[in-house]
Amino acid sequence: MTTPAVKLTIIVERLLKPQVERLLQQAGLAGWSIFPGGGRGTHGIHRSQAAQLVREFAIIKFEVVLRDRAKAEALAQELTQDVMAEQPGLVWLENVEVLRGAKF
Amino acid sequence: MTTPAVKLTIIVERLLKPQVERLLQQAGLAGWSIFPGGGRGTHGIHRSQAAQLVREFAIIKFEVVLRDRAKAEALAQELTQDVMAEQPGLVWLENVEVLRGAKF
Amino acid sequence: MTTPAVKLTIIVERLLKPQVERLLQQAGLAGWSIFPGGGRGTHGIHRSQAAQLVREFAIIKFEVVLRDRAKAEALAQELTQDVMAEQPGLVWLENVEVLRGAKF
Amino acid sequence: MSVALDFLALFLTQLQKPTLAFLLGGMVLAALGSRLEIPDPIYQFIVLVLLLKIGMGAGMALRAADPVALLLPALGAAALGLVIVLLGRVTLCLISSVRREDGIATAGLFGAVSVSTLAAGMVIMEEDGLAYEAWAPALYPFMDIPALLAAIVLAQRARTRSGSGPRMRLLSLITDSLRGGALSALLLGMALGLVSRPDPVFDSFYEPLFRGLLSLLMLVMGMEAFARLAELRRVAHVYAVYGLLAPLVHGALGFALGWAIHLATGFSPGGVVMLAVMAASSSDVSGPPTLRVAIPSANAAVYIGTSTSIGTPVALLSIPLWMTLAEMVLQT
Amino acid sequence: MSVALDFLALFLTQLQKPTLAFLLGGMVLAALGSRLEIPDPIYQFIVLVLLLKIGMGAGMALRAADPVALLLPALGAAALGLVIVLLGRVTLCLISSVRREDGIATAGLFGAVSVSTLAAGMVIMEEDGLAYEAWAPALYPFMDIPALLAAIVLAQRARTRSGSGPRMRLLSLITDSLRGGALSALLLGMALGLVSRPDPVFDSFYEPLFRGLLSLLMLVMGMEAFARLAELRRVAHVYAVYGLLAPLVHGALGFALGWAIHLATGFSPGGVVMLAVMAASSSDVSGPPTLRVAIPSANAAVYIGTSTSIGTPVALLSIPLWMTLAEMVLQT
Amino acid sequence: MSVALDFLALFLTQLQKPTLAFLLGGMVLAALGSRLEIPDPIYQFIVLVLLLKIGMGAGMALRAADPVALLLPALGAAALGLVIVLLGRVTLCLISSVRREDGIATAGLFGAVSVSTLAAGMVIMEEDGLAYEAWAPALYPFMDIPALLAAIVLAQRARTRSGSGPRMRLLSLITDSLRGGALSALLLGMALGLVSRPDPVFDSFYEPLFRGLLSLLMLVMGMEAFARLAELRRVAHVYAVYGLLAPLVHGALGFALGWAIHLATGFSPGGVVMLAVMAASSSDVSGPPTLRVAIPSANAAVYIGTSTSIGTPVALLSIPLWMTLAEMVLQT
Ligand SMILES: Nc1ncnc2c1ncn2[C@@H]1O[C@H](COP(=O)(O)O)[C@@H](O)[C@H]1O
Ligand SMILES: Nc1ncnc2c1ncn2[C@@H]1O[C@H](COP(=O)(O)O)[C@@H](O)[C@H]1O
Ligand SMILES: Nc1ncnc2c1ncn2[C@@H]1O[C@H](COP(=O)(O)O)[C@@H](O)[C@H]1O
Ligand code: NA
Ligand code: NA
Ligand code: NA
Repeated sequence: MTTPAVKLTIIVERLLKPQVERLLQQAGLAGWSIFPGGGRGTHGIHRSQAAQLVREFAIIKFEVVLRDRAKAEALAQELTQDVMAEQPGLVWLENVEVLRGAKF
Repeated sequence: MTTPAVKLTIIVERLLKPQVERLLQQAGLAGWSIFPGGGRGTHGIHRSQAAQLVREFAIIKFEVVLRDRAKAEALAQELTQDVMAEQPGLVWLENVEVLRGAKF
Repeated sequence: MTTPAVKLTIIVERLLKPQVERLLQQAGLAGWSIFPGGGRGTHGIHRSQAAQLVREFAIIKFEVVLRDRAKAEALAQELTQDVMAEQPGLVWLENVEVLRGAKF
Repeated sequence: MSVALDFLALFLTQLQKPTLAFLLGGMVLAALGSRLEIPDPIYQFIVLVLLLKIGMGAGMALRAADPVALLLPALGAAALGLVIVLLGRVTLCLISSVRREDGIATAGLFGAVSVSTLAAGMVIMEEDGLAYEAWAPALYPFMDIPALLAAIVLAQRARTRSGSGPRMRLLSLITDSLRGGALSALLLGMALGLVSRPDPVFDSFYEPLFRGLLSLLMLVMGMEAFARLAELRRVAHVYAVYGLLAPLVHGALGFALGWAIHLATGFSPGGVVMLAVMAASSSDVSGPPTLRVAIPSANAAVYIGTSTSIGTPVALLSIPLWMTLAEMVLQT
Repeated sequence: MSVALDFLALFLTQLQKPTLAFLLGGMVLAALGSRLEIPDPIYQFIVLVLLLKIGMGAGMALRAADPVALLLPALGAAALGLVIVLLGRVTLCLISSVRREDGIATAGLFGAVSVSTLAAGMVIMEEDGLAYEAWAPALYPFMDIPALLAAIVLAQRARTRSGSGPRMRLLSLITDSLRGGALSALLLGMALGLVSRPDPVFDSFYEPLFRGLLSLLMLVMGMEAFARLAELRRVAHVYAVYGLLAPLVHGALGFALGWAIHLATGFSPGGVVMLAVMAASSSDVSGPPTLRVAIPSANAAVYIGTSTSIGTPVALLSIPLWMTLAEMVLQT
Repeated sequence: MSVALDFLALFLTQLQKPTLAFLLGGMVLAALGSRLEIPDPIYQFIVLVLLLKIGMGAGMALRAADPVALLLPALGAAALGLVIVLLGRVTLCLISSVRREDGIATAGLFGAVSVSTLAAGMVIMEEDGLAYEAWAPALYPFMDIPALLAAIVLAQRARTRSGSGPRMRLLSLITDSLRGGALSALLLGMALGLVSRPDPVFDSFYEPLFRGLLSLLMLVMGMEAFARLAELRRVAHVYAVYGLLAPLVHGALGFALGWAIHLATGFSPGGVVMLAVMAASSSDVSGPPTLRVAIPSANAAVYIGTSTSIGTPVALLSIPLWMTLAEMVLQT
């Protein structure tokens, strides 16, 4: 019934949204989701609901479910090495089981 | 200390919120969480923070943690086959370990 | 390429945000993310996007990725037993694989 | 000849109206790739305030209105909603590349009414001093609901030929659509205007903010119209043609019917224009979810794209047309 | 007899006030299952602007006020807060179905003050031309803080009989409650009114928006009151009775005390009404988090439900009562 | 001596202005640990309305303005932007503890212009009846863009000594920065003011809300200034000194240049002050993302912290300084 798949999670600043989306699109992905948030890290505080003076520095989280593990790893690699090289953010992978597996 | 459990994630448009909630309630679930977001898929773009003309078409994500794996699978099945049949969205399952296992 | 790690998810009311953050900071964590949301549980409904009369009772979700499994379990234990003792919310752990493992 | 020139000159002056300028500004921004965004909660606040204001204004006017004077325009509005949907169904389904359910849903949206277009019509008329019956905006639901229901019934008929079942579900569809945020705000406003005395808060808040919030809404509509064009490009070109022509045809129908009522009962020239504006408009905020639930097999990208990307901008830009027409024909 | 009829007639006219109509409208919408929602950021903006406006107005008035005239009302407000909590504790804990801590927390909320009720009182009085000392809204914290502290002390006493430790924590509770969003906005407004000259921005922005934003807040309060009823239904019925009667009893206490101050110092009839409105009101925005932290063992659904679902609507609807009373008794 | 005293007295009166009081209030709140928060969508709405208003006002004025009168101030603004960046680069890079790229980026932000400071300048001047050319706010992009570009070119030069490649990327940086939300809103406003007739909506909405929304923005800026201080504390102290002195030096440069233009062309005293205010200000909303993309190796915490925590508050508080100076020197 369920199909094994991998979930790629990407936390970046809105600044990088266009680049991340371009990369996902080029990889031929069917879809992805975006959730606004905030956080704390080595680059200081990012507010999640209160006024964040610079809109482009707000945190967003991509969640991308895909079936091809190798592609997920390649994307993760490219993101951390190129797109997010000197930028705040992080990337991780998780194993999940999807329904309607044909969609992915 | 921790109890194995399963997390059911459901991404749908707000339009289906009442139906999904009814289903979860009928299944006797103790609780669930909802996170607003956006995304891209075969049904085009759903904005996450910018004006989304039709409120009912905004994306929300349900996260439901429960201990009964079979129930989670049955819910996932019913959601994808009935509630979300011709509608945008997706459903996946993940293994997690909860604390305060008695709550679930 | 990827490093195994654990993701600690904490769902609490905003009321407890300072306490949770203090705990995470004391544990020497490098960073964490926060996502606003809502939900339903034994303490009733928490709205996610509509007006929530008391701001402090809105739901937020912490996602904390760390490499030290034992520390994650200790944090989870302390959270559920002390910080969230009589309060709404839940905590769970998940296995993930991070990139740029050196960050954590 | 000179009449045509006069008409053109009048029309061009009208296009400089700030309301329409904000719409065009939004389109240009999106076309140039600007990252400007209106936050969703602000957008919702704007729509809420506009709807409460429209409803309250109409409700307050209804208190003093003569019920008989209301009858004909209300019937006319309902008839327009029905006729536009039937017309659209027939026209669109003549074309082979159009899936029947997509055609019906599109016709339904164009029969229904757009809040933003209605509000823009009110502001532009007020700026020009073209008076209308203050209760005229209350015609909105009389045109909107019949149009959506007609589309739903047509779609159900197309699927099954059994006539008994659907009638029951129809009532639940009506109540469900009335429970939607937009229509409940409008009806709440009307009820408040009718039974309470909201004049002080209306005059100090809703009325002064109306024009400004509308300008921001126009910005959103303009940006959205451009953004949805890309999605629309993938579907049959006939929708683009329909989206361009339908508002003009429907507006003309509305104007003609309004004119008839004008001759019969002295319905004001402003009221005639308002009927034309409502008829020309296509629903973009409240109609789509109703159709998505009721006609799930129709492709939402088609009907929403046609309405938001083409129908609404054309309807907005045609507002000065009906006003110019009224000025020349009805001797205001 | 004729006095009673006069009273009823006056009272019914008052109920048509737009402020209260929006409250009832919100309830009706929720009861009918409308999906209308006010976005949370808008709600927060509304509360912020109302609090800054109330604070600034009071602060500007305090600049010119006679400190001696302030003394008695401030003491009266504090006394009211304390008495209401003690009264509630005694009354509620007489009933066997009431858990002691739930009763104390509920009494604490009803002793504290509601921003929305206070703002509604100000707008309704202004609409009716009932003047009050412009610094009167500054009485808010004088009633609010003692009431919450009294509840917390009572709850701590109930748990332990050691009297030394808690006193320390009390100070930190006060500072923590002053740091909450609502009270800091109010105090910031007062400080700005006192030490700067905010008149231009007050007159051009805060004052004109006050009434309109309040109308939207009333909508939220109405919808929320209905929504929380379901949760309240699960708990002891005695809370429903308390929620219905307490605002009237407390308001009467406030009115009586205000009347005494009126006789003693010439405190205005509007000031008397404002004291009654504050006393009748129960905190729904700023009080609950303070109590949740300080009395974690109390069931929040009980005290918040009682206050939001019953206490606040009754307090809001009783505003015209105190005004009618003032008109008949104090010969304004 | 008496001149100095007069100056001080005038300056102190100015500090009571509500705009600055809100700024200080925000700082005090944050310092006291208040949990008050302005929701992000509200903040974005405020910035959007301010920018549209500034742009529209300037655009409407440009319609009637003499192009020749514009030329010198525009050139002056651009020159100021460039000179401030060069000066900052030289000054900051003299100090050994300063990383070259951090110094350049910081100088870039201080050469660029802050929306909030500009808006505050406009409101404070209007409150004082100090008139300026209505098109003067249109100088913003003339100072802002050259400053940011200068910083980017300096940084690129510092990295590579090849001069051909960067020139291409420069154009794309300009268009990208114009596409940012803030600059597009300003330019949209200017375009609307130039080509349409937005007067009715300007007078009924944008103008009346300007002052009030600015007061809330000042609150945000104050809270943010305090919050970022903690992050700034970790970096070299020289930035604190630069943040304190640069606005005063830059403002004086702007004032001097404006004075020269005043003598040459009759540029109004208000215009001179506006040039000083823009020069004194440092970008905190629109500049940072441009620099982050273009100079990724610079430490954002340094330049943003210096600008937001110190530069902007000092620039805001120096507004009355330039006005007092203008009053004493330019005999308004
Ligand atoms: N260990 C972590 N777990 C979860 N989120 C993190 C973690 N570290 C950083 N983040 C997120 O990534 C953003 C940027 O992190 P940094 O680059 O460390 O400043 C933070 O604001 C958080 O939202
Ligand atoms: N592969 C995916 N990974 C994560 N989210 C997805 C994915 N595909 C679709 N979604 C989400 O589901 C929504 C509807 O998808 P669709 O039905 O493909 O348009 C999108 O707007 C996304 O928010
Ligand atoms: N089983 C669950 N799965 C996911 N989220 C939950 C679950 N139970 C509770 N929650 C979240 O935790 C909050 C508090 O739960 P409770 O303490 O049960 O009222 C709820 O509002 C939900 O957001
Ligand atoms: Na129509
Ligand atoms: Na009270
Ligand atoms: Na500058």
